Amino acid sequence: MTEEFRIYKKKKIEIVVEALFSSRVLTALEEAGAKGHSLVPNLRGRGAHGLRRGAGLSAAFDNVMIICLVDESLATKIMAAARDAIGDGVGIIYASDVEVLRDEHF
Amino acid sequence: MTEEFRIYKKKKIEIVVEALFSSRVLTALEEAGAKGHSLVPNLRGRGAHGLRRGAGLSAAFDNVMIICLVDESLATKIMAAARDAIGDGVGIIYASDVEVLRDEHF
Amino acid sequence: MTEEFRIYKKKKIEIVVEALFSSRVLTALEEAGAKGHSLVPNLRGRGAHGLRRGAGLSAAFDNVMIICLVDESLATKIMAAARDAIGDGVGIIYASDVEVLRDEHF
Amino acid sequence: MVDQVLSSVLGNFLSPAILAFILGALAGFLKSDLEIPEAIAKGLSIYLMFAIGLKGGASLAASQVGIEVLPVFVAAFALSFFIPFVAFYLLKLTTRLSRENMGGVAAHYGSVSIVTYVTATEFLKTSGIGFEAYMVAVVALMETPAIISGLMLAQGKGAGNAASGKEGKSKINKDLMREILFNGSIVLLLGGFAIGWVTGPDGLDKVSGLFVDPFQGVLCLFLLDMGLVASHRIRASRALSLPVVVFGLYMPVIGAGLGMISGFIVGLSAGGIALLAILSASASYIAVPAAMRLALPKADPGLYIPLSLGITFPFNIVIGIPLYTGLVLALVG
Amino acid sequence: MVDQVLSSVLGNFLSPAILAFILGALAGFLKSDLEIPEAIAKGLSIYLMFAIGLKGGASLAASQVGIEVLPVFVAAFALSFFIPFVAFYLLKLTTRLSRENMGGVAAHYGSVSIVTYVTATEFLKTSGIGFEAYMVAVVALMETPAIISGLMLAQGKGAGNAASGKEGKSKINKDLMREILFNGSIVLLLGGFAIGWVTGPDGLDKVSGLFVDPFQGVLCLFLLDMGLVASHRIRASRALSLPVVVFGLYMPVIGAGLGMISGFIVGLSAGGIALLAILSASASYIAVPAAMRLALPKADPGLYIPLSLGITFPFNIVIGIPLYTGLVLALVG
Amino acid sequence: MVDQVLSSVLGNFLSPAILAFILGALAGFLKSDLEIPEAIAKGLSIYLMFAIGLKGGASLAASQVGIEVLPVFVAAFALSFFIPFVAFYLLKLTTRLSRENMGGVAAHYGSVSIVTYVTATEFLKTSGIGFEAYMVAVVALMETPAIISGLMLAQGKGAGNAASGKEGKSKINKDLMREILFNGSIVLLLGGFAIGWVTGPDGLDKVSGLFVDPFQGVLCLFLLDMGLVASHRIRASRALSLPVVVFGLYMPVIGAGLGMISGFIVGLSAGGIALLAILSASASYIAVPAAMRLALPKADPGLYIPLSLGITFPFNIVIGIPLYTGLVLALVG
Ligand SMILES: Nc1ncnc2c1ncn2[C@@H]1O[C@H](COP(=O)(O)O)[C@@H](O)[C@H]1O
Ligand SMILES: Nc1ncnc2c1ncn2[C@@H]1O[C@H](COP(=O)(O)O)[C@@H](O)[C@H]1O
Ligand SMILES: Nc1ncnc2c1ncn2[C@@H]1O[C@H](COP(=O)(O)O)[C@@H](O)[C@H]1O
Ligand code: NA
Ligand code: NA
Ligand code: NA
Repeated sequence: MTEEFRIYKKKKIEIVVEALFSSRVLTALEEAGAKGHSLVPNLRGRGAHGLRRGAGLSAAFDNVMIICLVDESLATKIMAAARDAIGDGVGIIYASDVEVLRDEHF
Repeated sequence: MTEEFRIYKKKKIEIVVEALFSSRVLTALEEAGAKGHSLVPNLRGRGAHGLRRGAGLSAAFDNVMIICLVDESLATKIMAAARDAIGDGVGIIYASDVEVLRDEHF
Repeated sequence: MTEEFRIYKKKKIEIVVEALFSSRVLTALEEAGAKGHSLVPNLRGRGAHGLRRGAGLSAAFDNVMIICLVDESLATKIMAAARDAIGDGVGIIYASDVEVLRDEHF
Repeated sequence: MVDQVLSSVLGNFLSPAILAFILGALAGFLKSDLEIPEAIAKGLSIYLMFAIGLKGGASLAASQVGIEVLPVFVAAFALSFFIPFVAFYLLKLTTRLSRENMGGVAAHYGSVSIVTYVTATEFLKTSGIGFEAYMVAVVALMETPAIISGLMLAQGKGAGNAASGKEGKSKINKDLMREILFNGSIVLLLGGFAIGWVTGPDGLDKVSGLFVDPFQGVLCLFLLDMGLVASHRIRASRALSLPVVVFGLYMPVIGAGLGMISGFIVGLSAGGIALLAILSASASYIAVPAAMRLALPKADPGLYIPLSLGITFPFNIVIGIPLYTGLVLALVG
Repeated sequence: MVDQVLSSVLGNFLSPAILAFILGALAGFLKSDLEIPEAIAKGLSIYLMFAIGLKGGASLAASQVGIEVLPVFVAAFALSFFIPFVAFYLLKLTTRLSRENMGGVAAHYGSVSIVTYVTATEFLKTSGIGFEAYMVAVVALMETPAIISGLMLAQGKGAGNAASGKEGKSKINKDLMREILFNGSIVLLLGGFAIGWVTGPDGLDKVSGLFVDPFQGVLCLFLLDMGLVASHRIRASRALSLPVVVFGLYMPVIGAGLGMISGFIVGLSAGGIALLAILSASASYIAVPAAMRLALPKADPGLYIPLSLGITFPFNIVIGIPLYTGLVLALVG
Repeated sequence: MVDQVLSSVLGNFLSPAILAFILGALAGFLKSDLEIPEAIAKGLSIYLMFAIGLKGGASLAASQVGIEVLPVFVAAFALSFFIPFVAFYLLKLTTRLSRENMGGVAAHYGSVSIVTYVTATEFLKTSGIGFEAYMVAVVALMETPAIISGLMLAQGKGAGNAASGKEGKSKINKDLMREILFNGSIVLLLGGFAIGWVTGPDGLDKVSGLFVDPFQGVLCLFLLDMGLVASHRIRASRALSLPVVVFGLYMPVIGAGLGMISGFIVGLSAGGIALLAILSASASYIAVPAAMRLALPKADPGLYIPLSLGITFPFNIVIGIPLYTGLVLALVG
């Protein structure tokens, strides 16, 4: 096991958004330059728009979380792209600092 | 696409807790002043209490993750409320710094 | 409700990895000294290896997220262990700072 | 007559499926932790759509159908498209909802509820009343026109952009049309219908062990879930004012009336008229909410879902179905 | 006699459902990656509860039942409430468990396992032994009293707070009572029972394509999952000491004995006595664990779940059912 | 002859199951939002494996089988083990794939597709052609040998480590063997087979309401999902070059040929030969991909899954099954 490795500073942008808007948001992220993303389906939530929770009948109350690691230089652009893709939809956007292995992924 | 926007510093509190305690914890968060939360159902886990993993038979080994973004001023209160709601139940609580768009949500 | 409590600085290591490799990674984390972990099943993702998403037929495209809180002194060792367990498999590894209640868990 | 309707209301009421809905609603209101896993609920709805399509297609294959369906299809399309205008007008008259919310609600009432439809067909079969084999195609036809008119109403005359965000109109509209036309429930219903039609009664026979024999039981479980979801959404709703709730009770009756008149004009059988009435009376809670979120995000799903699922749906399956059928029989049969 | 019991043990053993349990357990011990998705397992258990209720209700509707059920209900309630005292006492005598763990385990043995019950009814039917139509109501009745006595035992005389945390007693206790009384499995069992009763055999007939015909097969899949979960939990358990495992083997026999005596006193038929014995012998692994987590978080689910699911459940379905039935027949029949 | 084959291709094509596959594929290509929840898809595949095993076991119990199965088992094992060599050679000749990718693809074609098998048995039953009762055991036998030879091919002569990472060879290989031998689909198939064998036709009878009657319908839903997944994976694939796609069309025919010759040599009935041909022609998309990820992470699942599921599977079920059967009948029957 090698323990020497380089670490790179990135921004992790997390977006909790209604499931029906996820493909719009993902497209926006890709267009804004994100090289990848992860998506957690089936989130429940509460917020200004009340309780949200998938019910199997229609996707109108389903939430998902999108996680996108990007270079710090791209962070603002990506957050703006997500915000615009959500528009009047339901969602929140936030960012934090992370350190990654293997720079080439991001 | 507008790229100018303001960013607000918040605390993200994450709670991994046994599913059966989640409604107690959510009530405690709300009472302590959190304006919203997100919840990831069906987490698996390992810790001092052994392996935990939902099995469909009873919810006794189900874990969930609760994510709650709050103003820094509220963070300690929220964490204490979560700790007290968990009591002797199984769970962990941790916090980190995040930057959000749209202050009014939190 | 008691609001005085101590807070301990830890590292949160997150690993998004193909589901079939998760038991290898979890074993490696445990061997490297992690006292616990949480695992989010059924993540979708996009990255250098293309679109990934569980389909129920085979687990070949399933992703999971592993979350592991450890003492800062262990962080590098744990990340290296995860990286070696993933080997040629598909996955990313990143770390961030968190503050926990109850030191004894980690 | 009143006696007959009352007794069929009671008979309808006492079916396992409707009692299962009530059980689910009760469990929800009593805050029971009972819940049907989301994946199971989706699985049940996939089953129902596909099975309904399949059986409709197979029964069409077994019957002779010609050009006489055209006026029925036109009438169905028109009902779906124009009922939202009536609904919108009534909402404007009686509520203080925003334009977006009125348009969103109106779209739901022009479109249809498939579970209401299938409950009605069971009711007709039990009562020995026949109906046209191609009615399933009518269901599929009535799903979407209301979405278009609802969006038009929500935007008003001056507005020209159904899309959210700042992106161009045409792009979103193309995506949106695809999303509306190829949404899962329509694909299953029409796909099942086509397969049933092509493979005919023999094909259905092969798969009847799954799609015919257990059908009533699956419907029962699905209604159990609908009761749970309806009560959860009503409890969580902050948008259901009294005038809106009342709208959810008289609007189906108006829709049923329009459906009956149209069904009579295009020459349907008594059973067919009753089904067209119930389709017009019913409100969507599967396909339309998804379309509305995408096309009209300012309209509140916390309004239209509990209204359609929690007020109009139970009204229709408990009272509406025997009522409209009784009326049709009294007037036509 | 011994011969007969042995041969019926073997016959019972060789049913697809029990072999499926063994297959699941084997797969778990061999670390196979086989797993039933959680949503499917929940769906299967919803199906079973509801179907068992429905069939029980319908068969009750078809039979004449009067005041004679009251003593049976009283006996069932008493068995559920008092068996935990016996269990607690034996645990205290033979193990070093904490008071909370003893109370928690005791509650499980007072309550019942529905899959054990239904396996027993199949065994009786195959053996041509009849039983009272209202036994499903007895199952529902026996689910909860043990929770109360288990909690009392765990707290000891001096203790007065079943709740965790620092919140007031009354509030939690009210919530807790609601959670216990309206938990999903009880709602489904009693709700299904009520629907079956109201709609009668005709109602059941409509939905028998789902709730009757495939029932044995669903039971089979559910037992496959139970075998998997049991072996996983036994492998993960660090709390199962030898005296505890042994308790999991003799306690059901003691419970069965108490059940037989009570069943005999209240005048049940041979089949009814056998069922009351098996219910008393069985230990819960669905409803009680959830209640214990909420009310008694200091008791370890890594103890009571593998014990009830991995030791007592297989003992009962493989050996217990034919054994208790054989005994009852030898004494009463 | 050609006429007959054409008409049976058409008859096969027009079955609900195959049309459901096409519906799923269409929905995927039209970017419909239709999706079968993952848990449901897994549940359906668990059902199919277990039901296929169960029925195979029960029919074996009802028939006389002796030592004559041995040569068949040897032939099946050999086909699974050696077909990858043929596939590897052809890939080397016609494509520019890496050694790992060629070995990975080759392993899939040596192994088998259970849904293809079951579609073929339905086709034979409909056509009134009998086959050996133990063929299900042959299916299980053919699942894994190809994994070993595929890995050998991928590593070449000089290589000695199937494992990723830097850990020792032996440890991974032991884990790997367990993962391959006890993987879920094999456990279900063989476990179901054993249960069916032990409990016999009587046992199957008890659970036929779930495992026999609805079987065709479940297959239909499963194929719907397979169509969806196949089209999604083909759309997402960046690795399918023309020579690879063409390989996915001729390789099954070569496999079928080898299967026929072997089946003839070991003295199977016409139906048995046809089944051995279709098994040899079919490519895995459940068990082998998982094994390849673990053992050969450098091989690209975006290559072998769309190839096996999206090209070879539909080719086999639409054209292959009637074609190979027709050939066998023409030569043997
Ligand atoms: N304070 C918060 N912390 C965590 N998640 C939140 C918070 N507020 C909102 N959310 C999530 O964002 C979704 C939309 O929020 P809202 O628009 O405020 O209703 C909610 O359903 C939650 O899942
Ligand atoms: N070090 C850790 N890192 C991440 N999650 C943890 C850790 N320790 C515990 N957990 C989670 O918290 C749950 C309860 O922890 P415990 O009380 O230590 O058993 C576990 O089931 C895990 O899901
Ligand atoms: N930039 C990123 N942000 C978030 N998740 C990512 C990112 N890149 C990759 N991933 C996740 O890691 C998995 C493997 O990444 P890759 O090896 O780049 O295909 C993907 O399927 C995603 O789930
Ligand atoms: Na309507
Ligand atoms: Na008991
Ligand atoms: Na093959």
